[in-house]
Amino acid sequence: MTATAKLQHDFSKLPEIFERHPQDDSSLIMILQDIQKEYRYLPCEALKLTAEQLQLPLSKVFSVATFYNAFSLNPKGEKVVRVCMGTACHIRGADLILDQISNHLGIKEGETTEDGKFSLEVVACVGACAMAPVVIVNDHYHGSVKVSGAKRLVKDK
Amino acid sequence: MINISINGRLVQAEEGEFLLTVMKRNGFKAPALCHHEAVEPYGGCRLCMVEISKPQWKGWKDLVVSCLYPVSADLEVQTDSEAVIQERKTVLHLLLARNPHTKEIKDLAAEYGIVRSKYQEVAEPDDCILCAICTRICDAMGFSAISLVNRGHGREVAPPLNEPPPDCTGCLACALNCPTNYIKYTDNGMTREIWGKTFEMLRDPQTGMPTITRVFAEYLTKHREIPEEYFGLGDESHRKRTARNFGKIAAWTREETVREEA
Amino acid sequence: MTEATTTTAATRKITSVKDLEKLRREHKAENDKYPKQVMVCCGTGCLANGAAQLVEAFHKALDEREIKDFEVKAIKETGCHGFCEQGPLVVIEPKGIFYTKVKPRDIPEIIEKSIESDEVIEKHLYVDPRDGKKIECYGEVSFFKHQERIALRNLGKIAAHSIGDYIAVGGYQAIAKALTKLTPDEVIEEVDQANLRGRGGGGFPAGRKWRTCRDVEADEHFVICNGDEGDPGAFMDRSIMEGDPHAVLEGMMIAAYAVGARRGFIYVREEYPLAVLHLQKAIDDCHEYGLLGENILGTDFSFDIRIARGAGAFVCGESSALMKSVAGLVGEPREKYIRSVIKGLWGKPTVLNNVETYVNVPVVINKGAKWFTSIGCENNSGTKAFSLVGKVRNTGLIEVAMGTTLREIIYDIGRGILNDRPFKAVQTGGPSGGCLPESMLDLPVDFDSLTKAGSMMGSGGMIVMDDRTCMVDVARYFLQFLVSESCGKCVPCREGLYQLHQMTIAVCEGRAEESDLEKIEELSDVVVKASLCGLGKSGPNPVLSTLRYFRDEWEAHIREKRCPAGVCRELITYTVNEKCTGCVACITACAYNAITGEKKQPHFIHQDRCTKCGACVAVCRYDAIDVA
Amino acid sequence: MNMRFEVTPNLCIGCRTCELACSFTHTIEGKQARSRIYPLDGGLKDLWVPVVCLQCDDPACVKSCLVDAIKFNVDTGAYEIDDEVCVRCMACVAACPFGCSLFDSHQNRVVKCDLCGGDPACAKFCPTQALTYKSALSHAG
Repeated sequence: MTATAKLQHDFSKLPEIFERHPQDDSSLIMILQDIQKEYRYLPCEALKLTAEQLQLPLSKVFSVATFYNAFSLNPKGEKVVRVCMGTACHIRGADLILDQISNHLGIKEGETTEDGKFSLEVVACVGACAMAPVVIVNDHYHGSVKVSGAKRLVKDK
Repeated sequence: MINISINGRLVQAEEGEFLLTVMKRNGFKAPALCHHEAVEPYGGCRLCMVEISKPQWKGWKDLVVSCLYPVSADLEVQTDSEAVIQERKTVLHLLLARNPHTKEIKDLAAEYGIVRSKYQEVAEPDDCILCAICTRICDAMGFSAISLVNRGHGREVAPPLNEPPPDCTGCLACALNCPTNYIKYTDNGMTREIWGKTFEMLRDPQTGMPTITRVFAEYLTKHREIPEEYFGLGDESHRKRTARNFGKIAAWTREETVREEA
Repeated sequence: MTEATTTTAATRKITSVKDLEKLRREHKAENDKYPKQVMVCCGTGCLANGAAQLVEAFHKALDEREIKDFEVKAIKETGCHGFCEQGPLVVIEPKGIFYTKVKPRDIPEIIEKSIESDEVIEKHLYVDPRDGKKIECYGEVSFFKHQERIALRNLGKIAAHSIGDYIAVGGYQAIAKALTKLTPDEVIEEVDQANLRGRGGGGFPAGRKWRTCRDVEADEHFVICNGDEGDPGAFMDRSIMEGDPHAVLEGMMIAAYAVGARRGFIYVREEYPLAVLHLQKAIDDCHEYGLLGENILGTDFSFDIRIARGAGAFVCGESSALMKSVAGLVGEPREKYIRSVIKGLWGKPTVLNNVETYVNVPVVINKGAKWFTSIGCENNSGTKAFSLVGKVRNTGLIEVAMGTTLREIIYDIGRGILNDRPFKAVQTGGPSGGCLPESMLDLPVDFDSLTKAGSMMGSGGMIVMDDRTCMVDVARYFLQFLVSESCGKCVPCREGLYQLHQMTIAVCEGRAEESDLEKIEELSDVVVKASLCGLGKSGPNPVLSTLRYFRDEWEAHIREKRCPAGVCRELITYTVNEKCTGCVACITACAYNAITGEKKQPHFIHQDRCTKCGACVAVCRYDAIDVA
Repeated sequence: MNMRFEVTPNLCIGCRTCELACSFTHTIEGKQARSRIYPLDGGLKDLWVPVVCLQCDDPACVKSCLVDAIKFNVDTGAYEIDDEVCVRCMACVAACPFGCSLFDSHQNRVVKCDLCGGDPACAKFCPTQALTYKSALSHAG
């Protein structure tokens, strides 16, 4: 069973997100993406409001929210560290980099640090294979990451 | 009407009909765990696979799921060829690895001479074979109260947000049609409890017999224009009331005939 | 997408082929006005290396020098050249001076020498790793010289999101020609004659697909562009969508005109935010110019395109799963005995082609089928884009004629293997492809021969591996990826790939016996035959192809509990040898403090704490750690 | 559909032969079926009313079935339950105002009168012609 966090949020931004997309069920995924971007995860309340807005059964919204990698039902850290494990990066030692970072942050892949600062995730190819191995911190891409240099990426200033 | 041959026997079918339907109609059997006539064929369990070929394919054969394969003219079907049996046994080994203690899977595997899976059993096995009959029936009935969540090997049937499902009417269709009785519920005539939600049963005022849940009746009244009072009595009391009503008419016609004869 | 109603937009709206031609001449003149243009590559790769700061530095430096507008105002932020490893890249046209690894501090010198005068700065030139020669001009660089670019024709040559640049190089002439000179059937005939096969990996002829879709009676047809590109190690579609979005739109318009569709979707994966940005801008610009919406170029053809963003699911690269995702549902494929050209999105006839297929279409229409079939080889006309990555010196995006051999790609374009290590295998076709050994290096790369060799063209990922790569580990890696990406609907894929993965892990950890090998092969065959969709059907390919070409490695892991390539952690031990100079690099790198030793003294690895992660080997500059 | 099934309560003597005939005709593989017809007390002395499905024009059972398991057989004029489609939700049993959609716990299925596929056993064995199945055309005015 997936754990669902119960944090209180003001959902004032939801109507604005709903306006951006046509009012039909093919907008479900894009609305959830905007919510994920806004709150860094998909709060249960937001899922319920989305289901009502698109007149979709809540079970359909929940299936979609748990099917796709982009969505998370638990809050992510301020900084989301994504280590690319695509084939090119894997061949160039991405697992070593994952080891270094996960040891430094003290969390495993898919987890968030206690202080909510960092989330560590693995992603399968972000299309920057020519600069393998790649680590992305929020939207900033770091290419040709060295094993020794991996720790520096997650030093919180 | 077209002719196809199954295991060498010529049978008739409509162009585009599903092969499994044609097979069943002519007495040919194939296991079909994820198949239920109330919903569209799903093609998930792959146990109903059979071998097909056509003269013009010059010997090329293919394995297809009969539940979804639309028949076409001069199709030649083998329901128990060597390739079919090997595929079916491997699928059963895989299912046994996922559901080692499930009676229906063990029985089906035993039919093919399999007692234990040759693959490694999963960590915490349960009886769910992820055939999605429950979720598809719930969708077909218009409730969509439960659904398949997560993706891949960790997939499972669950109510939304793992809370009691708001859209569930307690009709029990999911539990009653689950091939392995995985969905648990309680039903003591007064209340019914499923997916962590409790439902009050409508009961016949005279006999006290339960009929369906109040929520379900309200749904049928609202969405299928069934007058609310129809749910006021159980079927036995309805029959008694009908007998007395028609009795009045019969009594009235009886007096008429007597009066006419007099 | 409502029409922009402001008056200025109205004036820019073109309503005839004549307008388009007038616009083309205007924009071409606009570009030719500048004797020199500075092309700064702003693909995701170069942006990661700081290309954005580069563009700012250029503008600032030019303003300080008050270099007048007409001299070199055009700083073009172009799409990805494909040579990201050498980025950030700057090309100075018209001569094509090619500068690599440019930093903002180098800008003043570049302006002074290469722009204000015609000097070439040696230190920024590309050095050929094989013969150390410095190469000045873009066309001469070995990486580009052997390429033949059709799908990538505009990458690096035009500003990525400028409709003006695209029209200036002849953009939208093909749709104009189609709308005014060709009937839909003639368009299909041209694409059919060109034998343009699907570049998404399947290789199904696009013409035949369009014709089937067109012949289906329905109130609505759809055209969809598959920009999911889920294959790890592939980024051709990303570069095209970022660098030449209008070519994708034009290809879709022609397809829509051919099959009679009024609505189209571009499905872009969530990991490509820049591609979504540039595509959306291109769509909005097209609306402003009247190239999308009602009565395009004054004809009765109306067409609109909407972006559908993926959300992280490799299975959504499969056609029926993609269509579910576009409809906002869970990406669960369906059995395709009734193909999606007949019943696809929302049950309507739908054409689904890959990004690279669509960008070829305008060229086929403009230059004709005969020209297109003159490129490539028998039954495989045209070119194919690959992302050449892994242990090869020149990594990046390439496009070669069909039929080019693997050897030409890896050695002529890729300039051989990194650090001169021996070549071992090349993996094509992504997770559904296979690994080809050295004996297959002279295999011509086209749909049919790759499939015959047990691999697959796939979308075009080409991952080169050297002797330090363990093939069993590669099979385990792909299985792990597929198990996490399987949608979980059908038993052979959900359970079969899971069991294959468990058994392969056992082989990697030396827990497997001889009988396991046979069990793996038998299960692989059934998963290939019985799975519902392409993910499951091709999932075992990495296992089957590594067993076919590298069976000795599998047997070494099972019989001798040995990993010849020194990768599988449970089977190798790390020991410090006599070359150790005591530089402490490995001690700091070791995340499990399994290495001890004083500065300048030989270090020691404690086997009980060592997790065999290999970080020490990666940082050791004296090759002082043996892997046995 | 030119045959008509007719019930004349006045002729019914409550002998229950119809119940027996109905149950035997619908027995499957030795599993005895529940009868779909019940002669019940009409409220007056010696007055019995055989209560059976009236094959309504706008049947509540069909409207209440959310999986369309109840289909109209054009030849016999009867509504038949397709047991393989039925999901046992009991909506029709609760919704039928005459109580003629019943649950047969012995055979674990929902049952109703299907006019025995065009040859109703109850009419055949009814000793007093209270139940008849005649061609609508030949019916004397």
